[in-house]
Amino acid sequence: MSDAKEEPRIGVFVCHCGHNIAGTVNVAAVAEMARHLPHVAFATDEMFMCSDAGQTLIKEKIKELNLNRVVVASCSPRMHEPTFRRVVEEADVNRYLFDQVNLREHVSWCHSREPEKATEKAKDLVRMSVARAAKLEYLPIKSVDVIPKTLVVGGGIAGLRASLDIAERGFDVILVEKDSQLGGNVAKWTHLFPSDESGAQVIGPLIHDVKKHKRIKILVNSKVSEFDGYIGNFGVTIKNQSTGKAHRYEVGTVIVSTGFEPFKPVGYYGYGTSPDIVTLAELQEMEPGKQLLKSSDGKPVKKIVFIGCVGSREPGKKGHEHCSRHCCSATAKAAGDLRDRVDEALVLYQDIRTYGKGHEEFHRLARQKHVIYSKFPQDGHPEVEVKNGKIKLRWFDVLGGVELQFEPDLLVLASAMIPPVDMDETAKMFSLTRSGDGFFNPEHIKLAPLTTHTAGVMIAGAAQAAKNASESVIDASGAAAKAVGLMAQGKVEIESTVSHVLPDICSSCHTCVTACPYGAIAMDEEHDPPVAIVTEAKCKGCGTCAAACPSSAIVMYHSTDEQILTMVEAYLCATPGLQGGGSV
Amino acid sequence: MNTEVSTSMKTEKEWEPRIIAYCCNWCSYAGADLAGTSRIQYPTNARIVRVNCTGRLSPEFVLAALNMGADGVLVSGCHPGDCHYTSGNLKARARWALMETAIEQAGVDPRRVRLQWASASEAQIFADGVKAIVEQVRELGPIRSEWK
Amino acid sequence: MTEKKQAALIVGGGVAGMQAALDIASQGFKVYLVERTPSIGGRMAQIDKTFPTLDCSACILTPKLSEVAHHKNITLLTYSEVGTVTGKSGDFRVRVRRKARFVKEDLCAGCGDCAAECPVEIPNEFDMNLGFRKAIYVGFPQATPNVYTVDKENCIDCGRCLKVCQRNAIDLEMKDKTMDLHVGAIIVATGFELFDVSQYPRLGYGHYANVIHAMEFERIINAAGPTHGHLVRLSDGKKPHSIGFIQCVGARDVQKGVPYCSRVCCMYSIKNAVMALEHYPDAEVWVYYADIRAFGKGFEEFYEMAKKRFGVKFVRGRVAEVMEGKNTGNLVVKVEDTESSKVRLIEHDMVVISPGVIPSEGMHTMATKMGIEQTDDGYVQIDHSFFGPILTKVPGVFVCGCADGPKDIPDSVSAGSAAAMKATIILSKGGV
Amino acid sequence: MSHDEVKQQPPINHAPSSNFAKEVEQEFYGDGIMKCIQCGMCTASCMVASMTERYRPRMLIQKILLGKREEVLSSELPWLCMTCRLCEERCQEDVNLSEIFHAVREIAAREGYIPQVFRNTINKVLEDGWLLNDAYTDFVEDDRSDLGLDPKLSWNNDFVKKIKKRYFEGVTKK
Repeated sequence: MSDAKEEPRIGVFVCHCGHNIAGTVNVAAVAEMARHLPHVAFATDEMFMCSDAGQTLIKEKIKELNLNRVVVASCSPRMHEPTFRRVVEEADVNRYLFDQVNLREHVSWCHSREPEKATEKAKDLVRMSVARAAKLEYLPIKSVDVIPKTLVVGGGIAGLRASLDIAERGFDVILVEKDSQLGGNVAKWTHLFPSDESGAQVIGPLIHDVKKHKRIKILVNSKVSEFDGYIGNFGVTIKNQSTGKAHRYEVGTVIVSTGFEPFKPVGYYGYGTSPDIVTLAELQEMEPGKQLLKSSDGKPVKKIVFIGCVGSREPGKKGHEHCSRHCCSATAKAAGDLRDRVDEALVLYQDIRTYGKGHEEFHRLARQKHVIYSKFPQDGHPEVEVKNGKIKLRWFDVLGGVELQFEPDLLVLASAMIPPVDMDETAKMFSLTRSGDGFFNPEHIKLAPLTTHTAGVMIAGAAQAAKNASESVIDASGAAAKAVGLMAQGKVEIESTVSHVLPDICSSCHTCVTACPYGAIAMDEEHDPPVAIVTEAKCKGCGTCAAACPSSAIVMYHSTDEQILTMVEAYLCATPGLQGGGSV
Repeated sequence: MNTEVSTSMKTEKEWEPRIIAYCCNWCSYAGADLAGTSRIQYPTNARIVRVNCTGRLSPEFVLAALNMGADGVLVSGCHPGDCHYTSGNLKARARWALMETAIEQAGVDPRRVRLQWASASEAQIFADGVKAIVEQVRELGPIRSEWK
Repeated sequence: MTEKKQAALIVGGGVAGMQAALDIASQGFKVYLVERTPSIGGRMAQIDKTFPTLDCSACILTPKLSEVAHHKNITLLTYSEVGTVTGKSGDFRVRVRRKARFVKEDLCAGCGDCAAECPVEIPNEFDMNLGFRKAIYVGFPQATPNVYTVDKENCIDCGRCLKVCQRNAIDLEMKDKTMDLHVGAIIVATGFELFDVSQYPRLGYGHYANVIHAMEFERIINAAGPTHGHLVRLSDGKKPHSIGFIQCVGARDVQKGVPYCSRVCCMYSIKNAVMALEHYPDAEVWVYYADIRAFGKGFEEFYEMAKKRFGVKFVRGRVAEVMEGKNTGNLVVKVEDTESSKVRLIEHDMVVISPGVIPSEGMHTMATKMGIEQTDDGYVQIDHSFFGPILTKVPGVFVCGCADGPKDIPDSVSAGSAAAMKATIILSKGGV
Repeated sequence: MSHDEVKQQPPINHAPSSNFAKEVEQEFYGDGIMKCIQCGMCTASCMVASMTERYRPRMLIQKILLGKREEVLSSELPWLCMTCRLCEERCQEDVNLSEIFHAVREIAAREGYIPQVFRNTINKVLEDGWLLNDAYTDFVEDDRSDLGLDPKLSWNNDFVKKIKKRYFEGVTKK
């Protein structure tokens, strides 16, 4: 174990990241500069620090040179801080004595046209990190028990699947659904793709199994009204919206499967001006009778038109820039199915994205059944006019080079998948971040699609991005595996980066108590005079209290004033001869 | 800029604005990461100091940076309402006005500091913010001219 | 583990198989991860950057590789193949053939002294045969386990490696071994192959040096690849100023027996187009497509960025033929821009064909051994798209990743976790 | 952009209909029409298309799919296909274009839509008994003489008449 009092002996490892960093930054020069910084006992540059070879090098050098601090200058710490923390720990250096410099995302990639200035910046950042490393302090590693119970938020197909998997694996589940019924969007649909079942057929057995399972507690008409705690030990208050009664539960893990909402495209293609202009979701809710009837006058629909990308793929329009993924295939399936019942069916599209297993077959089948596909230009969407109850469409067919018109009895808009109205509320409740499409950000878009930056909270299905039902089911099982993984281990490590009040300096002004967003600070009445005291388990480490304290009586572990300002100083007041490059 | 200052800058041609950028870990630091992965190019002058939340920043951090010779300070956090810690950025915003007054009293042009919101997906906003403050500070000249 | 039954077998050490292994192992169950090649990592290890974030693939994969390698509950059986499978859910007996790698895994430290000494140089499969390796080799720098392998087909038995190896890890007399495993659940994660684009003679692959396919492009642009990341053409080493990407080759082609969409080609080509412009901002990059299928999270936004910010030119039209110019090595692509109905002849310095995805080699043999069904396309038949998208028709045998159809990385990872969930339900009950 | 160019012309609005495609489908081997996804492989492969900008087999198919019956039948375009079938060999959706255009020509011919040039050709055959009468020159006569053949060709007018009666009755009138 490293002792904080011990003289810092810092090892600096500069990563080439193949060509990614070394192609722009002179990594050898950065390492050379680092070698002469105070407290630095070793500095080198290596091809891939995250590779086994790189990791072994760190461990060997720690042992060989008795290093007690490590700085790795490579990629974003958001990517590899956990990796390197583990590495130093394997060599008996406390994980909080590691610091990472981001030379890739913040230097080489964004300054690739200015290699000299980039190298200068890299040197400065390494110098700042070394200064910080010298001030870093040992913090204990704490682990807590994981309550063997999962909260699943949202009772759609993903939530149901996740609940059932967890219960079958032998853990308890609380399933919360804000509606009075389980089943979500899928339950409402009378026909689903890619199978031939109706939504009810698909979701019915699942609901049945979930209801029957003794390990699953179902709370419908309910919403999470309070959420606190930390991984393994969350406290959650669930309120029944009709009775107003609230109950508090303790859970170890959470799966958020709040799904999506079909976009109501008001202002698009005359939606709202005629009962015969509906969304694809609304069409899917219509009775699958022998004949499709018009909502306006109850007469049979003879001519039907589908328009794709309604509220999707709109560059520059926030929340509508994404592709909604399911609509092309769902449209192909719906158009093919309904073609037998109408005289003419048209699909107006931009690109046909029937990507999935069996989806291309729907597309082919629809065409085989004489559904007419017509591509409209990205900058010239179809125009809709509603006059005397009649819908009149005009557009340009790019591939035939012709202006077209059509008077459908029913116009179906394949509208976007967007987050549900209360997405913001859910995001705040579980401290989740949202990406440009409005859905939740996963921990890593490639390799950690089911976990989030809030440890212990998983996302599944359309809560993460536009997805079809089959994909949501896979996600749900995957998220269940993540939750079970934590519960099966029984214990989990938590961050030690919390705040601490120095009782001798505290002036008992209560400022921090009101500043803390988590209610983690209270007055310790036992102390004389009463001073502020932090409940570490509740503290998330934001540091608002430390900034607010007028007496500087609050220490933010791993983010002390000194640790921050020493970086600023290292950049701005570098000792001549040690500075990065031509700055000053 | 007065002549006295100009003469004190022997190497005016080589002067490059030095910017400290305090970024919160959850939104702006990630936004800066995304700017990198998206290969958005922006000026090299800013040095990012990562903090958990903009709520962590007391006005002293900004003042200290200016005092130590930073030509400008950028504070970048999550959009109001999006804070990973519920409301830390609102606290930062509340302190900001106070801080601006303080630096003005110290004789420093408040245009040297910039508070902005950039989410994890707003790489361009982050990059534009860096560009904006670098250009602003370049216009104002080195900070040494202003401290009384 | 007290009960031997509480173990799972995972066939295939790509990203899906690795994720499944980690998620099972984290619950305390034992995992045998069988991989045919000498290293885990699969296709993702060969890729340079990933879409839509342009993260470098090795950077995000490497920690996973070492996590799998170091996990106490995971036993890595690389360079091994599954033999017979008998039994039923909760109680499978599996015979695994461990091919002789002629290097003792427990002794080799991966120092590479042997390879430096080896006089035989042959094309490296990992670099799509563009670079070279020795007869004693590791495929790539981050190979896991970091253990050398002797390629006996090309080894000349000179014995020089034996002399330099200080740990006496090399044993050229080593024989294949078999190993019998008793497992409760099996996960098939055997991944995919790329369609052999030389089946399209009109596109010139194999005839014209500067027509390459996407995986070759990945290796060329990769810093650890055969050209050290310098994007050059293969005929003369010149920088390409104009590059054309051809989509839907060996995908969405009824006549070639691949009627389905490969899901990843549009995005990896846009990504490669962006990377090419990242290397040479003045270059002209064209993508020829029928539909751009940017359907995943952040994909459409990435496509827009490629168009607007990087200036990648997109032409809607499938390429009919590629012709080579005289002496220059340049290529002319013939295509109809269907949006203006103009037939265009566009000259490029380099043409990159985007091959579609097909089931992995040996899928049929594997399916037969396990008794699982296959689709007409040759992938593993899943039980039901809603009730069991991870289940095969054989209880206790699950499927994830590209073994049941083309998938991108996050979908494969997600499916890997899902397969782990299903497998552990069986393991936790001690067999059903 | 073709879009703008076309927009400048007075718009001729058309209501899409699948009837014409169905009609083509009913013809012998016309049923491949519905498979087309408009990728443009055919046009890019087509030798005729590389000679003239007017001929775009892909666009012709799209016009059939949109039901522009009159335009297609009255145009000479379906008659320009050389039936080399290169497009068919390459088509990734297995569309048999030359058969489809053949089917379209069948319908067109039945309704009397035969481009003048083809009509002239047929008439030429019927008149002369062979297509390239003009190519019969002194050189050919000399060649025939050299080979020991009668330099003058003899016509079997009865045979030509029989063919005319059997195969072309009604078609060439108008």
